Amino acid sequence: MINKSAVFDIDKIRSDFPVLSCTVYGKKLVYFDNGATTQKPKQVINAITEAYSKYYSNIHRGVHALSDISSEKYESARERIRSFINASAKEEIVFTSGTTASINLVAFSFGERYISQGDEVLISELEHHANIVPWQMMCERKDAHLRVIPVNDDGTLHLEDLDHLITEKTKIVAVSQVSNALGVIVPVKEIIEKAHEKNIPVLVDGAQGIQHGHVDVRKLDCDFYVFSGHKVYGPTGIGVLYGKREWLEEMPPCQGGGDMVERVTFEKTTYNELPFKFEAGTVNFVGAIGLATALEYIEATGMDNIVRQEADLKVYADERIKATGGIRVYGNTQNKISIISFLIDKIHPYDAGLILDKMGIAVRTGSHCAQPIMARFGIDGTIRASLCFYNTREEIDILIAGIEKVKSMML
Amino acid sequence: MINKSAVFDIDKIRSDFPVLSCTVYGKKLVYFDNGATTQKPKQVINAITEAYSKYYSNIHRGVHALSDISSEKYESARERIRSFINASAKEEIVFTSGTTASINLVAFSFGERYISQGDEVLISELEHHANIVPWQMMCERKDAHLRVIPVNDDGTLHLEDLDHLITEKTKIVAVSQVSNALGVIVPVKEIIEKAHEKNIPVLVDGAQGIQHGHVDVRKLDCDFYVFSGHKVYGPTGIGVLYGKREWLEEMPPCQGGGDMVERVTFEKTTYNELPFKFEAGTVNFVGAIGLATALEYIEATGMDNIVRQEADLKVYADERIKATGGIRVYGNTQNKISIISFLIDKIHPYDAGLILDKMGIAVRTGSHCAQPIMARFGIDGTIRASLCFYNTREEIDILIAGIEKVKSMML
Amino acid sequence: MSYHDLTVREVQDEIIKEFSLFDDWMDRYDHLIEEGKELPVMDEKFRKSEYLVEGCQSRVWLYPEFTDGKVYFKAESDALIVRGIIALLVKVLSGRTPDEIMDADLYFIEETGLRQNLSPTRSNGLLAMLKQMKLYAIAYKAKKES
Amino acid sequence: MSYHDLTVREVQDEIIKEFSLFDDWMDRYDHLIEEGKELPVMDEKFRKSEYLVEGCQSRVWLYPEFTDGKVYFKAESDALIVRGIIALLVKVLSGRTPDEIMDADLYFIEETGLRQNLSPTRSNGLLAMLKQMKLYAIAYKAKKES
Ligand SMILES: Cc1ncc(COP(=O)(O)O)c(C=O)c1O
Ligand SMILES: Cc1ncc(COP(=O)(O)O)c(C=O)c1O
Repeated sequence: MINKSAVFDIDKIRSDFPVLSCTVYGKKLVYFDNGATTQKPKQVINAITEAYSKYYSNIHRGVHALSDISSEKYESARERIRSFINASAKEEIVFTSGTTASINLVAFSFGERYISQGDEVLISELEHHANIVPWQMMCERKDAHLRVIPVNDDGTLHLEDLDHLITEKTKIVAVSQVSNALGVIVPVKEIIEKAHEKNIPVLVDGAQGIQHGHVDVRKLDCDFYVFSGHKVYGPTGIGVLYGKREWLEEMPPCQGGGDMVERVTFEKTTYNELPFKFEAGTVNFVGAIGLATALEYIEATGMDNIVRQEADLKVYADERIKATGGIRVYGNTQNKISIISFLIDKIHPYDAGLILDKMGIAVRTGSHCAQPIMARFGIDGTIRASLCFYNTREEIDILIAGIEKVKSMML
Repeated sequence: MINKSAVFDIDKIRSDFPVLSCTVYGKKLVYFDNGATTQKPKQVINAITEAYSKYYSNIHRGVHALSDISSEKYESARERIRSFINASAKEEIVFTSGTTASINLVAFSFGERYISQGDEVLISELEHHANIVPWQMMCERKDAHLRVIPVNDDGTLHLEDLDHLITEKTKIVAVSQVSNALGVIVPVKEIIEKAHEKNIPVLVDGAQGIQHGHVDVRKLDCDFYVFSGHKVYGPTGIGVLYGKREWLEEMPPCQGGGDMVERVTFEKTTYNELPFKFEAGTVNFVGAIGLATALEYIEATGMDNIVRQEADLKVYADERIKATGGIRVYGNTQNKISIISFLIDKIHPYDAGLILDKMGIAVRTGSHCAQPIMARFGIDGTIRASLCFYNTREEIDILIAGIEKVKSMML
Repeated sequence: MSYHDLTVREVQDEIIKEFSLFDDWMDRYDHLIEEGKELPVMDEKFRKSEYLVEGCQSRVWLYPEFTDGKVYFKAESDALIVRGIIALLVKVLSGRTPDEIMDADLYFIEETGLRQNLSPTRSNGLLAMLKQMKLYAIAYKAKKES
Repeated sequence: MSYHDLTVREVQDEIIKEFSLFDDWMDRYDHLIEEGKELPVMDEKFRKSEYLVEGCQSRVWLYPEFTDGKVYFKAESDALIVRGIIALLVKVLSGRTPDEIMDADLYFIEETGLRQNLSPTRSNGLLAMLKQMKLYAIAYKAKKES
């Protein structure tokens, strides 16, 4: 461990990510919008280029050499994902186009199989729209109800309500591992245990969790785990749905098309086995290969190193923010990742964002696709600086200087 | 035009596609599996690399410079697609993950809005599974019925039946522009006119059409047009749904998530305007940029040149195939693209494919995800050589030699 | 002198000249914030949802009046820099005839470097407001002629 | 001499030796086709859907018999090269005890270059057949022991 820490060379790491050396308006880019999407190491970019230049061909279909290579790379990518989250079997790893698609798949297919009139789906007040709207849509179709775990003033879930909220009618619970709007870590393990006591499955939205710590779906014992490639240093257009085999076997497919069928006649169509049942059409196999390369990069860097570096950044940012007057942080708990969501006095976050942008600092402002949690705090939005392991203390200093500049201009 | 033809330099074109200079088993690759997926010109690969290296950032969200650049590139990509198929407005261009996703979207959303018990959906006997199974799934949910336009012995549609098949109950017609299994061109314009006489909308599956000729959705007057990026020299994981605004406005969204909503509360969610209503979550914007670059490449090469070159290859291949004994071609009509689907005597297509593969020739064998049309001809599958503009007469000669070799070994 | 005495073109040239004094973005934003201060505060009664121009991040209200063949705009935003940009748009387009508004070529947006803020990819409501101004002009023109 | 007199290892070594004579793929396929010809044609009555091993492209049937503690396989395919590979698998694994089959390390697949044809990404039914053979062995072993 100590050895590994020694090899964490931030300059080398930063040089792996081409975009980090961009300049904007003649200033060095400070990229603090990692919650929206992360940059890609050149290893990932090269893997994509190589796929398109050296062996590109459709998978699972041809009898020819290139198709074999592509298929093998694709299935190895699946295996890499399996091992990264420690799933029991490759059949439990379904490739989708992203977290949103994964949740929609589960909401639809689980809904078709298990949800009837009057049933309930339980989510939390801090969910991203991707973990709200698909359930709303399904509940509307099935005449079921959405129930919501409320949030405390510090941004943590009010878990005391859980016993009342999980009822006879609850059929599934869906919660974020980490809030994208606040950075707060959700005690998913506890929620899963509570839900499992009543045999209710739990979907964990890992979009903001997978890149910030070790994930072991078997230890967690979650029933579904979903994440996006582009937020974990991989390409756009690829995502993952992990599901326990027992659920995936029972659920009907969500999309129809090539490769997900066994036999098609106009009278009757039978479906292929897992995971292909849920992968209709030509999947984004180059995306999957890119994602696997990103996970390799993380493993080579060392998740422990990443966690340590990000914890250090968080502590430093907290200190500096605290020492800066007039800042109100949302999600005021220690149990957070390196996301700081805040407002500066009465300054509109959009104004702040505009000025920070011109200083080369990329933050996100607004509701972060999580309007209900903003409404919970009575605000329209915040300024969100989301950091990750390739960021530095110096960049935090630049942000603080930026905040001072905003204050001097706007107040 | 004649000028343009003069600049069609096949060597230069081939050198744009890195995979075309691969060797397999020590032999020059002959890539005749373009129906499954096409190779990418280096312009497309470079555009992807550039996106990930120079300005990568999430779109539609940030207030910062990189997010602006990405958003602008993404929206320009949409405009490029609009102009390529001559749609009236950018709002009618929805990015999806591929043809399969596009058809599933329409089947679901159109189904939710317009299909009730006893209604009918009309497809044809030569459809790809992607244009069969989504309709079957929807019909099952809605208790509606699938009707099928039969196919003649030469692989053309038996259009005489159309008047009977389009009934009071028909709510939508969905047909391929070009059959992927046979290469036969479907008279979609005629079908659209017939359907429109009864005010029935038509979806055209352009997965095998977009790359082989000019497409003008306004001239065609189709209501929906769908295609995949990876079959038109673009990346994997990106596809297009064109829909007339009047339909898209009325149809409910298929997936819920970020960016497709206007306002989210737990009580009520309102949706964003077109096209965003149908683009839930982080879209594959790098894929969209890659696809736009592919369409630019086609325009620079000249669609007329492509059509001419492919017509020449088709004529030559037909001649050579005809002169080779014992070959039975499926889809025996002149109205075809440069796809040849055939069997050699009684030889199993898989055996033939294995031998051709070892000679460096990549063909696809099997049912081509179109089992019903194979069943129509009483076969399990065929050997399919699908050519495109970067292929050559010399490569056809190699295929013919390969077929002779297969015959000498297997008969 | 009121801005209404100048042509659309003259007002824009004035704005461009003022911006040309600043070569730093912070100064330009300072200037925009100042411009915003000159915009009269919109009466609460006009800040209703029917006058709200939907934009993801900052709220923008727009209220039109048609008097003596000219369109007058009141506008408001909860973000200060956005307010400054609005003030400029009002300066240029308020008190004009529908035809002047419809035909206005707003080159100052490009030349002051504000294009980015008015691009379709920025969801701040500004572009929607500009579109709305032109739509009102079209509507008033049709009304006048009928 | 019957192949059943040799060990799993000896049969495989034999096959590898034969294949080593060919350095060209076409000769190897020729050889496989010859091997296929030695496989007895499966009686129509066994070519039923319950003995069909699902594979996308070529059809493969497998019928097991358990006699005197040994598993005997009959197999068939409609594709000739696939038939040849099947013939080899039958040669190696038929007439063995369940334990021998379960423990068999089929290195000949790699060494003859046939791995590609038995890879999970080739949907020709061959891998499924191999799995099925091992499953039958496990089942018969359980049966014997119970
Ligand atoms: C006619 C047709 N429709 C649909 C599809 C499905 O396309 P994709 O797999 O890219 O979704 C294909 C591709 O195989 C096709 O040829
Ligand atoms: C917690 C959470 N869930 C879901 C999503 C949606 O992810 P994507 O847009 O990649 O589908 C995000 C990303 O914004 C997120 O942060």
